[in-house]
Amino acid sequence: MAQVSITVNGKRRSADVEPRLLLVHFLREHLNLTGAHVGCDTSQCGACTVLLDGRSAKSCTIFAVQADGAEVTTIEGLADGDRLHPLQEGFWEEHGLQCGYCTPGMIMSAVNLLNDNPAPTEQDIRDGLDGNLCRCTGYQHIVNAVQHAAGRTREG
Amino acid sequence: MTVTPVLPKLVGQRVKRREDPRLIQGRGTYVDDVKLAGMLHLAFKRSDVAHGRILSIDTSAAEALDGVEAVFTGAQMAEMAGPLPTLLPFPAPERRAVATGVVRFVGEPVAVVVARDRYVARDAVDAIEVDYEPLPVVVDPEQAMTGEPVVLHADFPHNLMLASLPMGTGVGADGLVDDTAVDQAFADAEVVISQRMINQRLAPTPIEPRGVVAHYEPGKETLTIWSSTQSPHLLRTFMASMNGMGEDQVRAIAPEVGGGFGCKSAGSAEECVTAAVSRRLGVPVKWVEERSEAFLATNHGRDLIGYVDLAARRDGTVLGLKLRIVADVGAYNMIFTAAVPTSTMTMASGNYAIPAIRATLTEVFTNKTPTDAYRGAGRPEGIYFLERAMDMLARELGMDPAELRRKNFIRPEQFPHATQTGVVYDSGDYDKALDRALENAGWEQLKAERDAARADGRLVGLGLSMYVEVCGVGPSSALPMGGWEHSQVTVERDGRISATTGASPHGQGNETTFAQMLADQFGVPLEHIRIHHGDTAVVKQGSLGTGGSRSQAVGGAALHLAGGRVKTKMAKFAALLLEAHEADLVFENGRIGVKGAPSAAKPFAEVAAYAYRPIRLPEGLEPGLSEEAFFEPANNTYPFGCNIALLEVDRDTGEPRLLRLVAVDDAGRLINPLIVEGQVHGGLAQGIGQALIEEVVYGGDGQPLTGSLMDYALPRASDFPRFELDATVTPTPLNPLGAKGIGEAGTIGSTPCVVSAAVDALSGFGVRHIDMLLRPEKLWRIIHGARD
Amino acid sequence: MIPTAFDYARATSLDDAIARLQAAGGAGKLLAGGHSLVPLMKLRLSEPAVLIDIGHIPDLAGIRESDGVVEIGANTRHHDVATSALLRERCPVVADTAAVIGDPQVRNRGTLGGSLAHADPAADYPAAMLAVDADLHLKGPGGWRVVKARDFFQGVFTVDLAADEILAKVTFAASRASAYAKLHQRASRFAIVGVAAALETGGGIIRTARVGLTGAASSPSRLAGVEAALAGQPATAAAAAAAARGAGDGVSELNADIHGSAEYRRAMIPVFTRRALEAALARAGG
Amino acid sequence: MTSSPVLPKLVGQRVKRREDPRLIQGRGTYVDDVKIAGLQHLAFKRSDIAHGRILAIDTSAAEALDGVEAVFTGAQIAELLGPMPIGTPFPSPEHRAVAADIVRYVGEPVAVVVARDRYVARDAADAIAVDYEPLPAVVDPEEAMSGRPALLHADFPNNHAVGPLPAGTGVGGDGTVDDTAIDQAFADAEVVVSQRMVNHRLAPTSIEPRGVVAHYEPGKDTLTIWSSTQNPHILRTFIASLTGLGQDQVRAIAPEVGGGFGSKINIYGEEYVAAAVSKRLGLPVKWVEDRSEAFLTTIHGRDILAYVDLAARRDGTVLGLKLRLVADIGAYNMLLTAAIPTLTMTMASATYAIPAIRATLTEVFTNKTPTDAYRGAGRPEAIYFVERGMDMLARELGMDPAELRRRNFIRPDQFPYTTQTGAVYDSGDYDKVLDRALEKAGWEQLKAERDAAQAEGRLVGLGLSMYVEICGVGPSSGLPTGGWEHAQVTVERDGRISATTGASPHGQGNETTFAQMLADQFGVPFDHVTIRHGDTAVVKQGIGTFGSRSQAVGGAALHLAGGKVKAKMAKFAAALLEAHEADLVFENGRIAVAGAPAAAKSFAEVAAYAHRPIKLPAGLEPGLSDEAFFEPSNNTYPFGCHIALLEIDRDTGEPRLLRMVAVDDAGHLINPLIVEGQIHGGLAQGIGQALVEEVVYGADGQPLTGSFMDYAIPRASDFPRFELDNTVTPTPVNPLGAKGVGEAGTIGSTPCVVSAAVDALRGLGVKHIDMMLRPERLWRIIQGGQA
Repeated sequence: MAQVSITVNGKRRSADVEPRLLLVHFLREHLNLTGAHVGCDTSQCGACTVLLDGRSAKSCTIFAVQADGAEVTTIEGLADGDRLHPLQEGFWEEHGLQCGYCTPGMIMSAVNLLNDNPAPTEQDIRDGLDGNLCRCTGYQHIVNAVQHAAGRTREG
Repeated sequence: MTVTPVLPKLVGQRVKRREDPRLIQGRGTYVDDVKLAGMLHLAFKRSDVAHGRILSIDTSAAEALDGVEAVFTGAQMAEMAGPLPTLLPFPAPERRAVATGVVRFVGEPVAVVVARDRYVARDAVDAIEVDYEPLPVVVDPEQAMTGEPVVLHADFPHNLMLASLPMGTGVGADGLVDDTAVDQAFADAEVVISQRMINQRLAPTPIEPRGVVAHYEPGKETLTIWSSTQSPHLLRTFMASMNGMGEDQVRAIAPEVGGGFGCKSAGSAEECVTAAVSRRLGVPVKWVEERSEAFLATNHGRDLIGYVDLAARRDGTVLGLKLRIVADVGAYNMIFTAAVPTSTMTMASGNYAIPAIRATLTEVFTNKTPTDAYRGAGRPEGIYFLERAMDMLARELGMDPAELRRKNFIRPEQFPHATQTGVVYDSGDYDKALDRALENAGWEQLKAERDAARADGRLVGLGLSMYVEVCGVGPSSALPMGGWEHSQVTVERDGRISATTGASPHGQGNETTFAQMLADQFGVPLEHIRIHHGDTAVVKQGSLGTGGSRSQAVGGAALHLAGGRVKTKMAKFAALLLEAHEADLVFENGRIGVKGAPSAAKPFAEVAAYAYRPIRLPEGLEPGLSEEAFFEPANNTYPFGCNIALLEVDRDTGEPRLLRLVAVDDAGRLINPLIVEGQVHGGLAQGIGQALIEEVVYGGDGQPLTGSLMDYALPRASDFPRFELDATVTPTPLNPLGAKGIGEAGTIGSTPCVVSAAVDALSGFGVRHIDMLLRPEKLWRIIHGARD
Repeated sequence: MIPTAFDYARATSLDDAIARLQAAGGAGKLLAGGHSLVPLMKLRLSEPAVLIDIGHIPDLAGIRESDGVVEIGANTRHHDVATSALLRERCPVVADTAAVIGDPQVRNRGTLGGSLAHADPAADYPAAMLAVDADLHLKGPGGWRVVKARDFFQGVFTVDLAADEILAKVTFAASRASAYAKLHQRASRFAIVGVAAALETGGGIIRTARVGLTGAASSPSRLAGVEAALAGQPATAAAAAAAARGAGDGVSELNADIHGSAEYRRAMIPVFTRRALEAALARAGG
Repeated sequence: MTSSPVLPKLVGQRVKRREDPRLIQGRGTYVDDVKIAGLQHLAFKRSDIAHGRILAIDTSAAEALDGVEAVFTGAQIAELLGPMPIGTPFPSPEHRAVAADIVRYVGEPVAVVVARDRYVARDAADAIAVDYEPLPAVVDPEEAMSGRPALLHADFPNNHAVGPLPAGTGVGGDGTVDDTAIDQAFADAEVVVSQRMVNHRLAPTSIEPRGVVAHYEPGKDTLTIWSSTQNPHILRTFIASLTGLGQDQVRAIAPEVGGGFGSKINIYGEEYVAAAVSKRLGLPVKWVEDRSEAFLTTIHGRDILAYVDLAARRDGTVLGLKLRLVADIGAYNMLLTAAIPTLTMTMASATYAIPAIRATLTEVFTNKTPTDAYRGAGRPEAIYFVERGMDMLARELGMDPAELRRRNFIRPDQFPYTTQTGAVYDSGDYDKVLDRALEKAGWEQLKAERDAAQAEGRLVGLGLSMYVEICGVGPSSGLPTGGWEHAQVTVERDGRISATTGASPHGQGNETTFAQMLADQFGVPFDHVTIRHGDTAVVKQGIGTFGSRSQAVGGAALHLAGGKVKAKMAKFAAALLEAHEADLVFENGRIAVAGAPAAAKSFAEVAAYAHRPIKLPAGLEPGLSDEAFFEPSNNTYPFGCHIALLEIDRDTGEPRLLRMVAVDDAGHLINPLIVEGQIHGGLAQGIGQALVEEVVYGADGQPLTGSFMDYAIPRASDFPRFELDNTVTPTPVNPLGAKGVGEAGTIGSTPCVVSAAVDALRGLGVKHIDMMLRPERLWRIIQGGQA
């Protein structure tokens, strides 16, 4: 077992874990933060995406021990109290989700995308979501959602 | 050819309970067994003074503890939750779930801790420092009525929550009072019995204390609340309104409930706080009461003083009754607090055709735990006051107590009978119950034995009491939640039956009795039926839940109606399949057959399967087999009975010992006599307990002196003789089952007859009445005083 | 989804990591970003007994240039390479390559050193390293050792790296006229064929050309024929096209799977060679 | 005096989804988020060979691992569970949840481990050693039909699972076949187009894999099963029957379900095993599928090859269609496996009045994962075969593909129209959607642009397809589970509305659309309505979500139940208002008397009165709750037209979709925003089949697309912006006029994309290209063409 201490959504969380415990399982099983989902086992689908030290990462491809001392933001930590993050607003406004399973990862990737490029073109958005698979939406409303958030971010 | 087994009719049979396999294997899920991922635990910091002003609260040490998630003081809680609800039209002082300025009884919450586990939570509670300015304390209700030394609530002068509410003969609906008839009755009297009596304060004490798990889910904006409650639907209504949510957003679940006896209604401070904290933090939280907390924070029962005046002729004819009641309701009004003593007034006529009755009720605040419903809830007090007085009258007149009662009975042909206090008894045959009890007890021989024992110097006494009470409460006009009950019955596609009932039980065995009813109604095995209850998501409708002995008379009636509807629909499908007329169909032995053509029959499951996949759908019919019903009773039911006790008091120590207890109850038609017996046994134990064992006692400073099971006794198995039960059956015309209800009966008739037996035992010492509880010392003093 | 159990240690320095590798006696694996290794471990295709995390060793990440030589630390993440202003300006083929590896999340975590040491035959970086003729700096118990990229890649998942050695950094001469072109495998985003080209031009003439190939065959290689054909040719698209035409001819041990037969891969080598060369030439500018 | 706000009508509005707040905050509860005290985890040991006899299984090493609670082999599971049932009347070989004797596809379970956590469970599964005697594997269905080299099931000679089963013109209800008409049609033909086409195997691939939590509680004798399922009520029925429990003892819960696309209709072996193991051990158990497992063990879709013969006159009039189908159903029959390809026959007439049709279906066992319903489920295959056939015919005749289709349309006045294969189309106006699509795409100009691009050497192509499909399935006679749907509507005592629906959604947004309907029906705010679904204890009755039936059947049931409650509420309101029920108006959160706006009661006030009727109107019970089962008289048949513009990279063969125009007619729409979402998703999957997705097996039966490393599903960067429009032709078979739209996009898009690719390569003499359109395949055509 190994002791890890990870700051998750602003709160320091410590636990004894098996070294092989994946970060996604640490979040889901130990911290009960079940927003990050597991949709594949080959690091393609992106449903488990979180921000690790501020950048999007697939939490299924990182051991919890690797993240010892790091800061993690999950979908649960994105809203500011009752105020949704602009991307959460965008996904809601634009019907950017159906079954919702890919959504947390998709939103976290989009956060990274807009952090890097606050005014993306449609193609930038599509390319920037290459690490996330959605099976329901055909992506068009997701693109709209990111555009919606980008608009808001620019106004704000 | 296989022979279909013939299924016995089950209604009226002593069917073993279906609830028991899980409970006898430790597999029941009580609220403390509910575990949710990420659950936090609550603990309350409670006032240790009876009356005081909170000057400061220091929560810093608590907050600094590892594992403490949050601490909320009363002021912080007030931002998260409004005042606690009451259900009644009476004015009530505002009560906060957690006190904000003034505490008014020992045990009132002043802060709440949320922590990782219950151990840390308890540590944190102890780490909270509260500084109080002490205020004067009032404990005696008759003193409190003077307004001295202190007024608990500024808007309630003289501590009067309810001041001299009149009822009975000459009291108009407009509140106008005409004394002529009552005065005349007393003027005409040849004898008047007058006695101040105390029906003391009790602690309901279900063996499972209260407990709550609340789970507000952000994003879903739904609140699920598990509570050890008798009334999940009422709880849902309260939680929704208190949290500004819709009823559709709240799900209340009564899991296995380890007893209630009236004290587990809904809307308690702890339920409200747990819900509000979960809502604030967005995580599930649990609170489970400790027994020491329960004695302080769970509502108490009874605590009425009655001034009884009974006017009669020398032949025993009762002419009039005056009953002035002072109810000590403790520090606050709870859900039904104000209403409970009104039942004492409404039932003042007992089993008797008393031509003139005047009852008045005053409810008084004191620095004690609030009272509310406890098994019987007002009716035991009414019967106690009246039956003790009848006993005194008999003694005064030298009449046999049974004969005195018989002389005054409402006669069978007088039903429905409207009493002077405005209730309408549905049906009754009091002579029959009395006769059966006298016969079972061997009354005349018993009297002889008593006399013989006395002659031997033994202090043996005999007591008898009649009772009539209110069950199957009651039409919607009388209950703030509505007086109906609901049921939904579904024949599943495999032919098994699921039904829901709003009557959420806590030991009453509805899963068994209701299944018996449906088994008979549909002619299927008991094992093919499952009764669901206690979860508002599963059971769409419910009113009061279980209370007022209404499960069978109202809930059972709703089930019966819903079952009948499904059966009618099923018959249509069966008629199609069998090419027969619906009216000719017989549901029996797991088949639906055609009358007079025994070979033309379809298995129940086959008809069910067809209804869910109707290759051909009969005209005007929808597929499926599911129906619901709301049953609205036209009135309450009024079961009755007679209890007889034989008791001996130890001359040396004053210890009373119950030697025999004979009970004959008439609850109308019985579904499961085994379960009915259980209900009566439990009620007797609590009724006898009040007479002989139980009492909540406060010191003059408002400190409880019975704060644990070290000082508050509950009856043990060794306290009782074997109870001798019997029943007569006088059906009620008010519901299709003819069932009246039985949950509280035992508690009502037993107390006065035990006290009367004690008085009888000590009658040689010139005693006419003894106030409960019959502590050995109290009896010893009577014996001792007589010797002086 | 679930790897086998292992012991984990965080190395504090290169020497610490080497000592731990030695202590593991061949059962140890280095972990940097983990984006080559962890997916294999999750499928139990790799079951190391000991993982030595070099991801937190100071100074192992970073991009700098001095005297025309670019140095990239082994722990430098793909995203940082892809967005490096220095590389985009001075040696765009490397940034190009990093920018089309996997997907954004992979690029945020994956490292140059990890990718090179892992040497997946369909990985992108090897082609670029071949094209810039990179020096790979390896440190072992005996000290530093420098291996040319063309010598480093030896076969499928096989490189010139001892069990107790660590790839610490790469250095190469900046090449402005350089580019990477790739045929994506649609599922994995790996390269079916990836070609990196780095040209030295002057006076309208291609003086030297280095062309690295990945994805097509069992291990990455230089396209010597193309390089030779280009040398001395005018720096034009036509010349590039002509040189690319037979690019696939000499490539051996071609891969084949459902995403592309050997024949198709061979045919794609000239296509992407031409595209890489054209893009490189477009950057040659003056 | 405050004036109450006027509530807008919501049906037909683009209302934001109620489901989203929880989902965008990571607060949804999917099955893997369910945690129960004492939960154990299952892992399956699966066959790594395609066909073989189990000689020995050694579980001792697994059992010895710390944290392993139990290991069950197939033989041990067989003591707990009977063979898995199917939901079709076709004969079916015995199929065990865990193989005890012979394994028939890679991934078939051979043992199951129960352990403390998923890590230990996986270790234990790996520690099980299985010894097999290899048997020959058969992968090609046409080879399998010879019965060689392997016969999968002894009772099914030549590996025939079904058929040859005939349908269409001249086929009697008694199975007799009369060829006269069809032969005559072909005899009369001036042109016959014949083509063998493959509609290849796909993996449904919902992003949430399957998962199940089973919790049998001893003493209570009840089983609660959470499963990522499309139909909890059907799950309950099957789980109850196989575990020997009554339906009243089983509670099935579909929590948040992360997509299904048909693959989560089935009741899978893992669900039965979880239930049985929980029952045996008296402990809650969880199993969650790995993606690699999903590719092996979740059902596949499609995999039908067809021999299409289309007979026509030179003027384009289609005279007859012959369609011989061979469906490769894999190793076993699952719930609906056998029925799916029959829908391909049923829909063979497509949007055309084809006077003679003969379809024949043979279903074949092979050593592959079983197939079953995947979005569209038989209809995409039919439309693909017919539309590709029509496209080839247009090319053969030199006709505009739109004009050829128009010439053969069933005309609006012909509805209800009975096709030669026995379907009764409810309503349609095919010209209208075609016109709208042509207009939206700019058809004539697009043709000109294509021609110009081709003249420049660019490989640009244009494709068009019509479709009609089956939604709102279907009367009880047509579905083994019954074809109704159920709803219960309750007006709570605070005036808010709770409703249940048996249509358990998995992304379809029923909580929103159904709340819109009730808000309008009762004239109350949208926020005052809550829709519950997915829990059989809460939702007493139901069938489930498949066959695009949520709205047309589930919505109709809701509408009926709502109407019943409203009628009862009107009685209470009439008593309170001293008015006649018929004069009451429900609007703006009030119940008012028509023509006397001042005479009104708030909705909550009437509700409160109904729950506490001081005076109960005669003959009325208290409360406001009612239920309805809606039995549709027929399926609905929505339709549409899709147009694609596509370019192929001449160097690499990579296709790139440039435009995608879709005009759909699903009848009345409740929420156009959600409908668009459904179409987008369907298009993505339909285009995905054409361009990106294919399940591939090696000749030894080893899957070559066993993970997302090799099986691609579309990414955002694969698509242009879809261009949508719709027409509205209501259905008469339900009170809403809604037809359903869940599968539409998947059906029309595939053939039009393939036709566009064929069109792009028309200069190379290509008539047809089988999917999927891998770059190498197109590159080879280009090479051949150039050669």
